[in-house]
Amino acid sequence: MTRTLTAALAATTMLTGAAMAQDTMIIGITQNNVGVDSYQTTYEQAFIAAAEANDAVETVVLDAGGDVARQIAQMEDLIQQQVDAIIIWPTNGEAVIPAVRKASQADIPVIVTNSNIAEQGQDFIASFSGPDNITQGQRAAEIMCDKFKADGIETEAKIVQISGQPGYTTAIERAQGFEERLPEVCPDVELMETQPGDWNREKSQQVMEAFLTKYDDIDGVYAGDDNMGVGALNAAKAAGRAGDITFVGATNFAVGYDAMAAGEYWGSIYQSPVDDAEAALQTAIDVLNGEDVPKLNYFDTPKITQDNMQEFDKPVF
Amino acid sequence: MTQPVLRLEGIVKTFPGVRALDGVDLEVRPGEVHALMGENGAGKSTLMKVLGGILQPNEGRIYIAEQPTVMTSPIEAKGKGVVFIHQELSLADELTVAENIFLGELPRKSFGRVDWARLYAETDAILSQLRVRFDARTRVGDLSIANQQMVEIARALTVDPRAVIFDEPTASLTDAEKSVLFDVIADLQKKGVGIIYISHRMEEIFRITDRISVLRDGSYRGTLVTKDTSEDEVTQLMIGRSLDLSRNASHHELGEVALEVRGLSCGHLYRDVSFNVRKGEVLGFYGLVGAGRTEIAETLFGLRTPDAGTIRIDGKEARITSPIDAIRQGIGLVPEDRKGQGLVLGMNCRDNMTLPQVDGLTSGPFVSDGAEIEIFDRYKDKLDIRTPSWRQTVGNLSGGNQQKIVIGKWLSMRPEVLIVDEPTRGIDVGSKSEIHNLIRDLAAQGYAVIVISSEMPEVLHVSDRIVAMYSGKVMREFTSEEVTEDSLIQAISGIVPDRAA
Amino acid sequence: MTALTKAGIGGLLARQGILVAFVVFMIVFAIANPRFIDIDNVSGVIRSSAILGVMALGVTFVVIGGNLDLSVGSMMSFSTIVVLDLHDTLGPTLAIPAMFALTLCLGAFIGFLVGYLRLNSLIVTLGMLSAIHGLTLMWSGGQNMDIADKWGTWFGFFGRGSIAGVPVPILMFALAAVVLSLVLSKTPFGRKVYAVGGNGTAATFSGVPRARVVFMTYIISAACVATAGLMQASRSLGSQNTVGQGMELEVLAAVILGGASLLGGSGTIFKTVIGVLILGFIQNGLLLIGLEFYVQYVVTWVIIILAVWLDVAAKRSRLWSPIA
Amino acid sequence: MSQSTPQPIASPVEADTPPRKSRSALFVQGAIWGFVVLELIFFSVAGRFLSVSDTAFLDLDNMLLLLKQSAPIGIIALGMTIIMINGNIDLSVGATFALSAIVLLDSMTWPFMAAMGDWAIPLAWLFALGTGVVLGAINGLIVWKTGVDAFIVTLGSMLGYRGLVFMYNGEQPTSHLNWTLVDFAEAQFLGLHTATWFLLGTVLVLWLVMTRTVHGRNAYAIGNNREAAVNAGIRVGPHFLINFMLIGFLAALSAVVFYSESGSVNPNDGMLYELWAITAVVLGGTKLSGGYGSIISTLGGVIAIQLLRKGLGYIGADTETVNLVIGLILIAVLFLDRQLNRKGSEELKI
Repeated sequence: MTRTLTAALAATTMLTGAAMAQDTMIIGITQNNVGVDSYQTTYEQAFIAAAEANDAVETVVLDAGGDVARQIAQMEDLIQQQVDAIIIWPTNGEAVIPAVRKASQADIPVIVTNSNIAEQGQDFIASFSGPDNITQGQRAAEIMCDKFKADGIETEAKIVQISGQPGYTTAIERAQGFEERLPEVCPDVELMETQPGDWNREKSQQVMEAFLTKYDDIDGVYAGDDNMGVGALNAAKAAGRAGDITFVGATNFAVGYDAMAAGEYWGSIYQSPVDDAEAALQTAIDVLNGEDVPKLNYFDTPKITQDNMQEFDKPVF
Repeated sequence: MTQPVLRLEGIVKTFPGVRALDGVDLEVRPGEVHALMGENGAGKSTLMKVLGGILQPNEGRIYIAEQPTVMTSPIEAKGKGVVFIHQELSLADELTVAENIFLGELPRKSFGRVDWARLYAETDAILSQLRVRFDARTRVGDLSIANQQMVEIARALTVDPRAVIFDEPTASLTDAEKSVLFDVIADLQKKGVGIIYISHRMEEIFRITDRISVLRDGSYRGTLVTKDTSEDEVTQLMIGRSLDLSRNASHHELGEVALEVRGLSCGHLYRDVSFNVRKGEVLGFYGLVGAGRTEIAETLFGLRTPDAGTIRIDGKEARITSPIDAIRQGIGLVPEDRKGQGLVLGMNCRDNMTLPQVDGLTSGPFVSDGAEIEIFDRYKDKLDIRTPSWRQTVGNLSGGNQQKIVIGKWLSMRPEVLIVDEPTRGIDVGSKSEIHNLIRDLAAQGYAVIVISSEMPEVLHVSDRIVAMYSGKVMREFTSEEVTEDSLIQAISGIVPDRAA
Repeated sequence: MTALTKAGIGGLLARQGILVAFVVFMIVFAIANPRFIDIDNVSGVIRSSAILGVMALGVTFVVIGGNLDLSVGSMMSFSTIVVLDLHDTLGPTLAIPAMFALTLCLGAFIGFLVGYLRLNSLIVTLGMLSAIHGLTLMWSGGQNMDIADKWGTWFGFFGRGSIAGVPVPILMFALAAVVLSLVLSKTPFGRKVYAVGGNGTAATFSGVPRARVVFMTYIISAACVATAGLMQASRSLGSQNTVGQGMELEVLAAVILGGASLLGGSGTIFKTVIGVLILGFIQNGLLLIGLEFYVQYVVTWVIIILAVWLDVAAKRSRLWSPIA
Repeated sequence: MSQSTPQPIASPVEADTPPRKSRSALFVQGAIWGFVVLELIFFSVAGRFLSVSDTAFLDLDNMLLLLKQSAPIGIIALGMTIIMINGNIDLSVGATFALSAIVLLDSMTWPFMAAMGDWAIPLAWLFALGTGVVLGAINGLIVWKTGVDAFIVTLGSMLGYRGLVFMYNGEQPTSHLNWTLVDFAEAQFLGLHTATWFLLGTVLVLWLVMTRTVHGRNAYAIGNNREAAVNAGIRVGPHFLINFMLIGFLAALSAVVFYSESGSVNPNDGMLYELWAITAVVLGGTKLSGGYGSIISTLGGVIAIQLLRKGLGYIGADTETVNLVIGLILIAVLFLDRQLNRKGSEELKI
């Protein structure tokens, strides 16, 4: 009895689903943690705007609030609602793999956005769309090193790192890229210590205050994003030591851009959440249209420093 | 002569700085009801805790059926046949009657499961022995206070006890319930159980006990045979002097009517209550627990909203919707539950006493230390409050001194009407008479005082007039000249006398 | 005689245990790294503890009044975001009172629910933790809030300025501590807070307006949160929506470390300040000797348990609990 | 004097049944299920207009998913019910959850375990559950032996255990994806997911424990009136210890169920779970002061919260609305509960 009912339900939903699929495609997205910072919020707004601009697309927009269990539940919900494609911004690059596999078993293509999932899950996704965070870390190391060379202190400089929220793929990859690349380009620069700033400006400011007390000589700070970089800058300014320190961040925020314009902040990586969101949506649409999509669909995130910042618009977030 | 069921020999118990029990002896024979008396702080409860296995004595021996015994927990004591019935209800009110009666010893089946069938069967057997009319599966919270007390008593019967200790068991029982209790005690006596009966109520002591042992200041003062002694003798042994409990009507002139209540009603708590009290007069309210006396006091103090009726203070109609209103209009209330309602136990003596008027004791925005200490010192002397300093935490004082702090709190406000609810509940005999005298003095100074009490001697002793209540209604009002114990008992039992008035 | 001395030491530990622990702790860390007691470092720690500290002062009132406030972190985010946003629309002179008014409204709402409706404070403030976060996101649209013209405003004074060489946040923390300490220990209202927390029923029976007192403790807490939000906003001139997230538990930890009983009726502002400083110096000290940040969690755990244990042990004058 | 003849009222001893509920308790405990039904109706109707999805909210598969998704918080909340009935609280469950998960996943990579193949799985489960029990026991012992309030003890260990989580593997996630384990965790038996079976199994066992066993009834008695329990000779300490071990075990069980499927744990995982668990328990009507509450109603509370999240997502509510609504509903339920339990105008105004 129950079985026939479910079967009947399934049949009708499949019928309507098929009928709908001809004119609109339904794309579900489960994001990491909207509202935690401007990047994620702007991403969501850009995503919704892009979807509204496209008549062929309808979206189900969900937010996992940073909780991996909630994200897996949302994946299951999207599968159950039989959306045509799922975009996921993973809270944890490995924990979501089984849920991604489940979607792929249900023949729903999965597009990972912003921060990739681990190697084992690559078979189950249609594509990854987002920045290359390891490259970003590497580029930040290059920016830092170039600046030290220009200042002529590349043989003696001492730096500290303020990393993102512990455990998040983006934070891990950026730190990894930075720590791998730095000795290659500037072997004599010493990375004295790394502490997490949790993507949080205030936390980062506190960490920097402690660094300033602990180390008399700090020549550079690498922060996992500009939000934290500006926090560190604030701490250094309060201690009157901002002038001696080269600040390099990532994900250029408006505050970072302003600080750069003021000559207080050296450089960052230009990464637009609007590009990020639009690229993810476009990738999903391409996949649904049966186009050939590369597995790793990076959008470019160039270096931005005081020297070339006039080439970039001020970020909107 | 049969051997005693229970014998204590030279029990000593010390706490840091205090010798709470100093070589106490006690002997309970089978089938005997043995009263244990003494002022609060005399060591009764410490002794009972030692006997109940809650405390371990430093010296001395306990013999059960002449076998030396060590008891390290209440459950062990119960296992050895010594059962303790607590004064303060210690029931889990979310659990059923049966679960409470067998608390701590629920019958078990395999895998730690409760054997419900056995539990209910045994509970029913005990309840029928007690002749009570509630079901074993009733939630205890749904029972009346008196029935809860019966549950407490039923606990003693889950084992075949050798000795049962009753600590103030009648505090909240009606006369009918009391007589059931006394029947139960008589049944136990017949079975050869030894009973220790702790109470401050002389009438009960003389009604049911065989012998009376007295403690004072932690030491044993002797044992009297009940039928050969008198209240006076017992009292003297307890406090070292005799106690005056004579009638005590005012000899001074009464003043104006300070408070007049007309047709006051509140739900089913009380209906159509009218009375007045004059300046310089003590008005007694006598009745059983639940007769509505306390509820009237709470209404006058703004803690309950009446459905109907008027309250006049000094001839002017008063609207009282909160204690703040009441205080402003000159009413003070010494509540019945001293620790729960009267005092903030963790605060010091001075702060407790000045709490209602602290707003007025300021210099600038701050509380004036000097003004507060002055008030405290004044009432400390006036009421003879024994405390080393105003800094002393109230929780560390004896019951009598705590009560004086509460009384001082209201006296210092100079109220028009002072309501004192159960002024001497849980207070030892010595402090009791002090407080009685205090109440008389207040009247003599021109205060209007209302005393609510469940103890007839107390009401008779302090009141100029007595209002008798039964089940939410005023049955009758007596002057101190016309009142007799019989008529008072009849009135509070709902028996309407043939009044030829 | 020796017993007496022992009791004396025990008594001192009991009364001032947390202060003794604080001193010992400072000495140990100072030996491990002399920079720890460097004036710059000390002033730095106090400055960064100031925001947490001001919030803890308010929560001390709530806790002494016998309640909890888990919404302060979320509320602090709200104040920060609101004042930053209004700074650019209304200007700083109007933004600050407007933000205070809005934050006090939230405090009044909680105070009404807990004080007048007598709802359980743990659950009410837990609900408000979530609800206020929602409000904050609605206000900001989820965006970071930054002051447009960071160099043309005097608004940074509360977080970055200094008077006679002393940073303003430290001065504000000290001023708030002194004022609130006087309010709590010297005024009739303070007395009533202790009475309501110690025994609410007895307080009512003494004519203390219990509901109003509880209500006021939440108003004070909200005012402290607003002050903290002002300092936070002024310090960074820009903020994320989650700036105060998780601070409610740190604040509570500081208050508990200071020895306020969660049952209400005990605690002082001075002890709370010590609790705040201990937390701040633990964090700083561990960073200075090169331990990872998470070691501080474990250390805080141990210190909280030991501090409270010592406190209750002294009150019952035996080390181990009498629980059978 | 009319002497009423004593009439012993023997209640008919029925079969071996636990105490029945009084009517008011049934009403209050039923309220949460009424709320669940209300949510179902609301989201079904609102979903017609607001959802872009074509599948109905009340679809059977969706309801089965609901149960499965309720499991992680649900299993913890069930344990929290017992802790709260017992008169305590446990704020450290989120951290216990994370640490157990780390042990579960990391232990499978230990050389001797790796050598065992899939036989390592049950052993890894055992290690994880053992971790939970030990962490719970630490809390329980501290509460028992020091007499410090459970709120403070577990507030401390919430920090401390989280510190241990970080110390185990730095800030890196701990991962071990074992497809056998994932397949088991994703399996459906008789239509129900593995996690659902664990959830319902836990409900059944704990319900039996709390209503039928001496330990359960004593836990109620202790929470209801601790002094009475002590005087009746119930040893309070061991009951505390057992219940803290039980909630530690359940936090670990929740981790086992969840991470068997997801295979990777971030050091921040499980944060705020304690607050959600407490919320579910309170929604289910358990008293914060102890002594009163029911396992079944907590299940209702858990489902109500999960339904709310799921439904708000289904009708397309955004993050801020979800936060606002969940917070206000919690307060509203508390308010309603109080109104329902009022004694009316005769209440003392204190």
